[in-house]
Amino acid sequence: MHEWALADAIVNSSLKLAKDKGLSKVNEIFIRIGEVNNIDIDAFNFALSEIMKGTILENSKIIFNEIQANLKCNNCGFIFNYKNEFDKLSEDEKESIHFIPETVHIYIRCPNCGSIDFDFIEGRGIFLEDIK
Amino acid sequence: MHEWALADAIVNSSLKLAKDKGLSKVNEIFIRIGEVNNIDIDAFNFALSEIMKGTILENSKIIFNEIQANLKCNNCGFIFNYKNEFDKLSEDEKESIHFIPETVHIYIRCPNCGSIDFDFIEGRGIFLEDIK
Amino acid sequence: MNFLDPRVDYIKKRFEKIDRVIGVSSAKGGVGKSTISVFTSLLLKQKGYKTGLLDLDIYGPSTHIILGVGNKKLKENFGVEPLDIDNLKFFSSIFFTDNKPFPMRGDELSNAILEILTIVNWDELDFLIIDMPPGFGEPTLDLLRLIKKIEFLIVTNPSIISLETVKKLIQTLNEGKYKILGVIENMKSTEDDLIIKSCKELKIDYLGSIPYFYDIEAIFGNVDTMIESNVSLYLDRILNKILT
Amino acid sequence: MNFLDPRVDYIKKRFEKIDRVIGVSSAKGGVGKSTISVFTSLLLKQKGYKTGLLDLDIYGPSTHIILGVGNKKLKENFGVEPLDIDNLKFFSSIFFTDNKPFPMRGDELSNAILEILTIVNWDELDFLIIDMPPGFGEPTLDLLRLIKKIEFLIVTNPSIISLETVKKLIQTLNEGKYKILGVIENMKSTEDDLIIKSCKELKIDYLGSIPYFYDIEAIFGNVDTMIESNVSLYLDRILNKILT
Ligand SMILES: Nc1ncnc2c1ncn2[C@@H]1O[C@H](COP(=O)(O)OP(=O)(O)O)[C@@H](O)[C@H]1O
Ligand SMILES: Nc1ncnc2c1ncn2[C@@H]1O[C@H](COP(=O)(O)OP(=O)(O)O)[C@@H](O)[C@H]1O
Ligand SMILES: [Mg+2]
Ligand SMILES: [Mg+2]
Ligand SMILES: [Mg+2]
Ligand SMILES: [Mg+2]
Ligand code: NI
Ligand code: NI
Ligand SMILES: [Zn+2]
Ligand SMILES: [Zn+2]
Repeated sequence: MHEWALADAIVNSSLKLAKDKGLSKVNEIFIRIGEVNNIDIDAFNFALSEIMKGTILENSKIIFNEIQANLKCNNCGFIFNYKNEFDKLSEDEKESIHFIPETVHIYIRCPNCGSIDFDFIEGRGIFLEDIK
Repeated sequence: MHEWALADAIVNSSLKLAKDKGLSKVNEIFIRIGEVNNIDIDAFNFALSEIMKGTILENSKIIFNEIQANLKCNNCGFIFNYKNEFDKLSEDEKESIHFIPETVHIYIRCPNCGSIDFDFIEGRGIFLEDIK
Repeated sequence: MNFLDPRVDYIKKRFEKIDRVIGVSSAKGGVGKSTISVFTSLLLKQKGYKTGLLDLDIYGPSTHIILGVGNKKLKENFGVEPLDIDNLKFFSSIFFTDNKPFPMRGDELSNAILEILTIVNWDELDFLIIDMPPGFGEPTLDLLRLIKKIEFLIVTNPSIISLETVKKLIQTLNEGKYKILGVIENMKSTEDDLIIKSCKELKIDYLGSIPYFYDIEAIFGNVDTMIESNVSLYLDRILNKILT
Repeated sequence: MNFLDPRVDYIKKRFEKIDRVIGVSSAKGGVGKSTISVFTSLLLKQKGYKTGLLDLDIYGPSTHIILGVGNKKLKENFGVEPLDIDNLKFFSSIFFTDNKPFPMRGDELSNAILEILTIVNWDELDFLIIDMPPGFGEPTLDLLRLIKKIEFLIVTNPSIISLETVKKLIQTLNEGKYKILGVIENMKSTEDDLIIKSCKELKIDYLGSIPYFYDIEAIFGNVDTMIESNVSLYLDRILNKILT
C-alpha cells in the first residue's frame, strides 16, 4: 500500500499548516484527489487516521474532493476524458499509473489523433486544500 | 526590425481567423503584447499596416493590450515585477530578450533568493486576441 | 490563455519554403548528433544545395564550436537572418546568450524554440538540418507537432546503452508515422554488428558507419579541412543514400 | 492551483535520513554519467556504506542496463521499496514503464520526478547517488530546489564540446553556491591536459581520470566483475578523495 506514504505526506503538510495557522486542534481536513492517482480511498483513509493518532489531527474528519481527470492534446487540441481511456488498460498499466501518474504518456494516446503529446488539464495529484 | 516578422505572423493569423469567422472585411484587430517582448510599437504598427495593404485587413484599427510582466520564483515562491529587473540590464542584454524573451533566464535572477528558476506568470508573448 | 498564438501557423508557413527538414536525433547524448549535423550541412551546401543548419540543443549548443563560430550580431530582415558561413545558413541560440548557461524549465524552452522557429528567416532552402538535443521533451514534441514533414536521421554509437534509447525513439517515431531516413552508426571501432542486426529487427535502414577518429576535434573550426576530411568521406557515402 | 502540494515538504523529510546526496552530472550527454553512477554506488556499498542509486534520466534510463536488472515488481512499504541488489538499493523509472518510450513535456517530467522522490522509501542511507540526465531542465532545477544539501560530482570526457557545456553547469552551480565535489575526466586516452587546465581556471578540484576502456560494456550486467574491474580501480582512487 503506497497510500501510506501519501497519507504520511498529507499529515506532514497538515501539521505544518496547522502551525502556520496557529491551530492547537484540527477537526477537518480537506484533501483534493485527482482521478489519475487512482487512490484506494479506504486504505488512504485508514492510513491517515492511523498516522494522525497522537497528533493534533487525531479524529479529524477527512473530506475528499475527488477531481475528474481531463487531458488536452498538444498536437490536435482535442480535450478528452481520462476515464474512458483508463478503462481500456491492463491491470499492470493501471498500477504503473497509480504509482507514477505521468506514465499515462506511455499507455494512453490522444483518442482523436493518436498523439503522445498531451497534458493534464486537471485531475492529477493529491493536494491539501485546507484544514479547520 | 524583426517586428516585421511578428507583424507578418499576426496578419497571417488574422486572415485565418477572419476566414474562420466568415468575415469579408475586418475593422479592428486586438493584439495582446507582453511587456517582456519589448516591442517597438511604432515600428510594429507600421509593419502591420504595410503588410495588411491589399487584404481584407487593410486600414483596420489596431488595439494593443499591453500586459505587464510578472515572474514567480520556483525556488522561494517570490513574485516579482519584471520592469525593475529589466531596467538594470545592458542594451545588449535587453536586445537578446527582445528577440528571445526566455533569455531572461540568463540575465535576470530572483531578487529575493538569487535563483535562476523562475517562470513568467504573465507578460510574455504576442497574441491575437480578436478581430472584428 | 485562450488567445491565438500566431507563431504556430507562421512557423508552418515559413517551413513551406524549405524542401526537406532533417532532424538529426538519437534521444541519447554524446553519440555525435552535433558532429554529424555540421558535417552533413557542410557537405550538402558543398554539393550546391541551399542548406541551413539550426542548433536546437539550447541547453548544450555545440555546432558553433565545431564550425568555429563565435558571437555575431545577426542582420534583421523579416525576422533575423541566419549567419552566412560561406553559403551555409546557420542559426544557434548562442547569438543571444553570450554563451552563458541557459537553464530553464520545459515550457520556457518550448517558448524559446517557437520564437526561434518564428523569427529566423531561412527564406528558401533545399535542406534544413536540425541538430537535436538528447531526450524526449519539448524540442522533439514541438517539432513533431509543428513540422509534420520532418525526416529523422538517427545517430547511435555501437553501444548497448545508446541502442536502448535509440530504439525508444524509433518506436515513438514509427508510431506517429514520421519518416525515418535511417540509422548512422558513429564512432565505430570494431566489427561488432549489434547495430546492423538491430536495424534489421526494427526494419530501419542501416545507412552506414563512421569510424572512431581519434583526433576528430583537431579539425573542428576549419570548415575547408572538415569538408576534405575522412569524416566527410564516410558521411558522403551515407548521404548519397538519402539524396535520391 | 493554490493548494498545498504535500510532496515538497515530504521529500525534504525523506532526504533528512540520507547523509550525502551526490548528483552525477555534466549537462552533456554520453560522457559516462550513468557508468560512473553505477560503479560509484557499487564501490560505496562494497566499502560498507548504506548506498542507494537513483536513475533520474527518465527519458533515457541506462543504469539498469549497466547493472543488468530487468523488470521487477517492487515491494510496498510506506511507499515503494527500492530494489535490493546485494545490498545496493536501486530505483529506476523502468520498473513502471515496461521499458517503453516515455516522452513528455517538462512539467510532466517534473511531476514524475517529484512523485518518485515522494514515494520511494530509501529509509536511512549513507549515500544516495543520483544519475542525472543531460540538460538544464526540470531534473536539475527540481533537485536544486528541493535538496539543498546535494553535492555534485561532475563528469566530462576530454573534449572541447563537453567541456563547453560542463563549464556552464559549473557556473550555474557556483552561482547558487551548491557544493561541487570536483570533476572526473572519463574516457581519457591521451595525455592532453585540457580538462586539468580548465579545472584550475575554474578553481574546481580535478579528481582524476578514468581511461577509455574499449570493452567496458563486456562486463556490464555482472556486478562482481564490475567491482573487480579496472574501471573500479581508477574510480576507487577518485572516490577516496571525496570520502573524507
Ligand atoms: N566519428 C567520431 N570519432 C571520434 N569522435 C567523435 C566522432 N563523432 C563525434 N565525436 C566526438 O564525440 C563527442 C560527442 O559528439 P557530439 O557531436 O557532441 O554528440 P551529441 O551531439 O550526440 O551529444 C564529441 O566530443 C565529438 O568530438
Ligand atoms: N571509461 C570508459 N571507457 C569506454 N567507454 C565508456 C567509459 N565510460 C562510459 N563508456 C561508454 O560510453 C557510453 C556513454 O556512457 P554513459 O554512462 O551512458 O554516459 P551518460 O550517462 O553520460 O550519457 C556508453 O556506451 C558507455 O558504455
Ligand atoms: Mg502540463
Ligand atoms: Mg512557465
Ligand atoms: Mg549535440
Ligand atoms: Mg546516462
Ligand atoms: Ni498504492
Ligand atoms: Ni525587433
Ligand atoms: Zn490529438
Ligand atoms: Zn527566489
